[in-house]
Amino acid sequence: MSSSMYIEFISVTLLIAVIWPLLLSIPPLHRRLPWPRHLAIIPAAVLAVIPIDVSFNIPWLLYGTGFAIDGNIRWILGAFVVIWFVAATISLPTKEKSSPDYATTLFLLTFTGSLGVLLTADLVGFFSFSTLMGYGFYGLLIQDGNKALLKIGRHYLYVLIVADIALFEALLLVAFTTENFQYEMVRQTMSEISSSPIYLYMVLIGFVLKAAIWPFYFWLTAAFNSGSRSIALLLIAGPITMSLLGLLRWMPARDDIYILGFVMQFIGAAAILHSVLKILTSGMFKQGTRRFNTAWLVITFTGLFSLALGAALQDQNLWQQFSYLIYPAISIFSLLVSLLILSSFKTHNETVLIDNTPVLIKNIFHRLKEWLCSTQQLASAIKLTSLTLWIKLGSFIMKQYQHVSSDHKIRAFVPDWKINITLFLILVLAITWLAV
Amino acid sequence: MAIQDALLAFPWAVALIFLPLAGALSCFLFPRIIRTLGLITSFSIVVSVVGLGWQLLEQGSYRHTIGGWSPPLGIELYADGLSLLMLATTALVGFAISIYSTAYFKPTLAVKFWPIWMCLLAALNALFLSADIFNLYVTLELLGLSAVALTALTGSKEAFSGAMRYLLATLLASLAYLLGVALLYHNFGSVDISLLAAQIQASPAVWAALGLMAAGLALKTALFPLHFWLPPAHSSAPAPVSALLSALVIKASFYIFLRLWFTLFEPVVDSETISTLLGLLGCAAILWGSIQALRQTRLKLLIAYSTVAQVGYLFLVFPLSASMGSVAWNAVAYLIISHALAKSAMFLSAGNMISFGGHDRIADLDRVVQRLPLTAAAFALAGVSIMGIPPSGGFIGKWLLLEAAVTQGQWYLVAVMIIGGLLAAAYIFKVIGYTFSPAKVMHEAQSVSATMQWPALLLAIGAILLGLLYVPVLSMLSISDVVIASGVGL
Amino acid sequence: MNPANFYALIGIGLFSVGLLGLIINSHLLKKILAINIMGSGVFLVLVALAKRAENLPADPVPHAMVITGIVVAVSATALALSLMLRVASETGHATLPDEVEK
Amino acid sequence: MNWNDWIPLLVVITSLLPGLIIFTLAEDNVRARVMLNLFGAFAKLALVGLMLWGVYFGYHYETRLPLLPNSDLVLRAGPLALLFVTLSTILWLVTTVYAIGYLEDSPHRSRFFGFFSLCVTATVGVALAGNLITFLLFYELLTLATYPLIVHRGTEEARQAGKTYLRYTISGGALMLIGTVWLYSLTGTLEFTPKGFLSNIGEQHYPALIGIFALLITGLGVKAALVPLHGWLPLAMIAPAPVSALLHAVAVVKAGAFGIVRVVYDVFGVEFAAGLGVLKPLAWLAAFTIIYGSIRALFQDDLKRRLAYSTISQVSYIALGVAIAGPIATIGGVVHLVHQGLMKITLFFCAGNLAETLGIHKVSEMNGVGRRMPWTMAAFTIGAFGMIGAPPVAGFISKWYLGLGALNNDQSWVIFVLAGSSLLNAAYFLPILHRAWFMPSPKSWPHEHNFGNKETAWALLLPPLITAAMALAAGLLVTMPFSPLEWAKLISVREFYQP
Repeated sequence: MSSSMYIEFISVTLLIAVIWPLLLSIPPLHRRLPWPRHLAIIPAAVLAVIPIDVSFNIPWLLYGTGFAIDGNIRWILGAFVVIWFVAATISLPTKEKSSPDYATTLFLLTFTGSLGVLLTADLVGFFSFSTLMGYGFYGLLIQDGNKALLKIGRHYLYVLIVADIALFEALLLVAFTTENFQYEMVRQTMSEISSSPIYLYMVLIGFVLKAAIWPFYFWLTAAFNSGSRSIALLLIAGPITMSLLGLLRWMPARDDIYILGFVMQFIGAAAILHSVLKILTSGMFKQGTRRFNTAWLVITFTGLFSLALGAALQDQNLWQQFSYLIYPAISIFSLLVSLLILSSFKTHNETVLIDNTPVLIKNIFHRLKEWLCSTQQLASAIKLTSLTLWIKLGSFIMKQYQHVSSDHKIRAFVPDWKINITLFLILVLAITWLAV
Repeated sequence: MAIQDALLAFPWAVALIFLPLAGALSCFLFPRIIRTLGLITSFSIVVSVVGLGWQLLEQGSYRHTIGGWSPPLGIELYADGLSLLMLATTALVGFAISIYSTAYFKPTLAVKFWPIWMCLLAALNALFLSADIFNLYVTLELLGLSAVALTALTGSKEAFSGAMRYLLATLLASLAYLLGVALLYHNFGSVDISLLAAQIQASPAVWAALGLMAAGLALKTALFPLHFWLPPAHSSAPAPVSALLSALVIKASFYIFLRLWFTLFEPVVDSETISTLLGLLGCAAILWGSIQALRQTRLKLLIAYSTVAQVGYLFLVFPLSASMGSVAWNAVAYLIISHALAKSAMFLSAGNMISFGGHDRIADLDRVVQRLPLTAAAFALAGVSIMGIPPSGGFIGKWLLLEAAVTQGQWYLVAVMIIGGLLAAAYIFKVIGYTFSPAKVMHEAQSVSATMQWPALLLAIGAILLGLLYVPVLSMLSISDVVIASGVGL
Repeated sequence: MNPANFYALIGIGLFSVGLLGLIINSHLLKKILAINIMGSGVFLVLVALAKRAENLPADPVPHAMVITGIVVAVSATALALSLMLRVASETGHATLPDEVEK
Repeated sequence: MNWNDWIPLLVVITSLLPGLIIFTLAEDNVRARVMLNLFGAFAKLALVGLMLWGVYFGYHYETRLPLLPNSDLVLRAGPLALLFVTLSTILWLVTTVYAIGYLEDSPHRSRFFGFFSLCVTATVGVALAGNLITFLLFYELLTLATYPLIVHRGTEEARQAGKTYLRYTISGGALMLIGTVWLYSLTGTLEFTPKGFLSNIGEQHYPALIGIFALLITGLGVKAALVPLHGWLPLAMIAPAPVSALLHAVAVVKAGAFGIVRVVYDVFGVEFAAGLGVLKPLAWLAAFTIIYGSIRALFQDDLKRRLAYSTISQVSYIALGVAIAGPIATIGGVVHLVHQGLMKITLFFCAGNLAETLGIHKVSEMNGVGRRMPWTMAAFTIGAFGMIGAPPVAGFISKWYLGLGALNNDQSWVIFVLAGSSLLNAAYFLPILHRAWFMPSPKSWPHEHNFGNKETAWALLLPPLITAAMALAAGLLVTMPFSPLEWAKLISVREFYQP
């Protein structure tokens, strides 16, 4: 049959690939089907194997979003499908069928979200689907009531909210500049206008948080330590990969923003340094520390990634030459990591090494807080804006969560939560300062 | 169209006075069918008011010299827009009250009630139709006496002392008025208002007359410091009587006040200070009356004090009439009618609540709202008009007053009016709030006949509809042949 | 100071005396009497002022008025007296309960 | 006599008449009552649809009746009016269905539905009002019609709540009255006109105009629950769920917000008001209200109270959008009028379902309720995400345009207000969702009714699902013709920025 018909077929499949899992996520539907998770992945798999580039718009959806697939995407899609398939297999619902199976629902929602992120052709679609993915993944984390996962889920939620707000601001800036949200257009326009530094920083914050790039990795390591394979797999296949993709998609191509470039390169370097040290100190890949090291491996990779991107922001030509390598790199990396995970998560009785970095940061923030309290007596007029109130607020929200279980461990994470919120505010302030 | 001409020629005005007198007489003669007679009479009054209105619309303002004797010796009847409006109000409210009374009074009381009520109607109609200040005195006196008699009807201790107080007050007032009449007559040799208006000029005698008449009429209208007699009288009288006292009787004296002020005194007397004084008294009345009403625990007293407050609004017309004559004029006309309708509705529904629960303690209004919905609705709607919330006649009146006040930059009046409205809302909703909630102690409830519920409701609805009938009412009001200094159509 | 004005002044005086009496006396009978005195005062004024000038005949209209006024006064007094009796029989004393406004 | 001249009046009557008839119905005459309600609702819907179509193609619908000298009772169907009318009509229909289910065999239903219809009548009147006096008329009518609904239960608590409600609203109405009269005495007209009718007023009156603006906005702010005039709203929660739903989504609060829009645009005119310098304070007030309401909402354990404070916060978006005074911010504010309505009514329906089915009134009782009532909680989730502003639910769109408008008028501080608000919204909605979905259900619910194998009665379940679907659609299909956004754009063009 003719190529046009192929294209028709692919476009239809493209739609189905996104809509089908969304439909299946409704309990009454997937309860009646055998292997719903695998069924849901099939259309995506079909897309991954047919080598035809398609892109088309849906003008009436949102601000006229659209879907597209090309070689680069197919790289990631392939790895993506494989990992999700594996994850679906190893995390089959163990519950009895009588009670509605929310695990599957959440699984499929997350899947839809990340697939949508992968396939959409514009920022708004990307943002919408990534939100879906984010909250779905949060649900996945906490749904089986595992205490360790609960607390990670909480961290992830905070990260998510902050990141989404940052990205939303970025989106607004885009909308302020142009009516068109296609990646290429955005990249062009945002590289010209002057207000784009703020945009860049917003994007950076958003995705650094979401991709658990150093120094916001604590929830990542924790997730790996928690010992659930499927979670670790989905973490790689879902949020992390997609956020890296996001960085690629949202970052405009301009090479006059040295500060940002330096920032990213610094982050990357620090991440690599830190993780290498970690891995060395924990003894190389000896049995029992694999998960831990896998986590640090991920951090290393994300560090590398931001290093590269930072470099690209300083020298555009470099970027032009090597950008085509990025997508294969991501997909290969994700596959590799998932292999490591599968191999390393077999034994569940292994000793988990304590990660002491957050403690360090915690101390810093305790000092910061004390300092703030001392200044606050001087200027209690600006109480609402002072961080301490935000922190109080945060601890109150913590209290709300502590109904989840009166487990004293959870209390121990109040500081981390404060870290998140305070970081957000510091960043906001910094950005305003930069904007001024 | 012979019939039409005949109808146009028919002296409706005379009928308006003659019919109720005949009714009163026949009520004396045939006590057995007294209710029917009463109803027939008050209905015939409505009819003849319609006739008169038609006449006025056809022929402009109306004069009729009784027995062909022209003034000053003869008695002349005069009707223009304002009097027509007052007559119409009287007829409507009177008819509603009559319907209500058929069910309200037990035969023993009915025998006493109907004749006096008919006399009172006659007095009212005569008052609104008479064009000379002495006739006004006579009708005023007749009105006062029959009103007192009605007040004393229930025969309770409070009723008697209230009536006595009322009687003394009204006698004093009318004597003061009569003295004023004497002075005016001596100076200008006439009692006919239009003749007087033609030749009056400022002089000490006129000022004295003004003082006496104003004081007397203010006393009869229960303006603020002189309102002492009103609450006891109005609250101790039987419900329909309180209704007609608050709705019609005090309006009659105010009507005279209005006439004399705008035709006789305002042009000649340097009225700035006096009008301001009257305005201030009005303000005081509004505030004092409302606050007192808010403090009451008995329903009827509350309503009576609210009357005191509403009278205050009427007196705000005097300071405002200076430059905004016509607006203030329409405003006060509107306030008179809407208050007449609303307040009578309130007293009637209060009467229902009393005969329903056997008491008028506000705190024990035991879920009236679902056990006596029509009455509750009547009270609420009337309250809306009293508060001056749109859409209602009260609102239009208040709006016009406010407009006049703002335009003249008399902000203290604005403030008082608004505060008065808020206080009114406070005391009315105090009642309504309790009608929703069950009482601490349950009472055995008598049933209330529909004949007593509907008139109240209809009156209240009338007060609301008045808010949408601005144009016709004003066209009615503007029928006149005299145009006086402040540009007010009379 | 022609007699007319003199009588008129007397009338005014009567009126004020009556007013005073009405205010200061608490017993109802005295109040009613005071009212009557006031009434007579007013009538006197009316009658006296009927004669405008020496040479003219007195104006008849005020007399008509006074007659009417007297009729009214009589009926009013009758009503007042009967009311007073009822008050006395109900409350036991022929005075108004001087109630302060609630 | 043009037929179009009577359609606005008919729209008002279609809910007034049934209401009045319902008052007279016997308590147990359920069928007739339902028929009347539904008939009225559908008739109104049809008429509104007709007008929507007509106005879209530039027809003109206006009813004029004499009310006062040279200021009539005017009902005019402009785009802005229609936006609000459509919202209230649709939500009235839905809420009526819900109320029929909610008030099964509870006393005084005739009274309830009667006043319910009156309330809607007043709202529609407020929407269609063509001049300030008409607006005031229906605005006060709204106050009076909602009072019996608030005190409906007849308890002492209800009476107190009603009292507070009246204290606020009547005083507000009085202030508005002064403002209106004052304005009238200055201009001699009160007709709503695009870009306002004050531009030709002399300099010397500007202080007076500022005073008038303050009076009007204060009067409207009471109903729009701007801090510090919001005290009545949380108390009004005593009313039955359908009432609170309508109160928050359409009737009272929205009338206030809508009034603010009217006053700023059609009385003063944006540029003029901005010139007077009265919009900045309004914007600050709105911003403060947004944050304050959200913070207060955090600390409420009673579900309905939390929603109430969330309303206080959310409705101020509208005022904010207006006060930013730009075409795009206008779109944001105006469209939020609809979006907030859809989302909030969903939330209240769900809260009502929980209360009615399981006797749950507190957030702390909601553990695992998602497993017991999945559909209800699904609707709730959509609503909550909309409030947070997560795409693709409607709330996202309004936040989007507000932020964009702020950027356009370089008032970027608004961005941070929005960000903080989203943060707080997340902070008080996500815990609820977390409890509902991911926490083990208790052994037994506080006060459970059994509806067989369904999670609750159909009449209770369908409305929230429908409104949730609408909220979702308003976000997803945002570029479709006749979508709220498109309509808001139409308004922004037609009413405010056409020469």
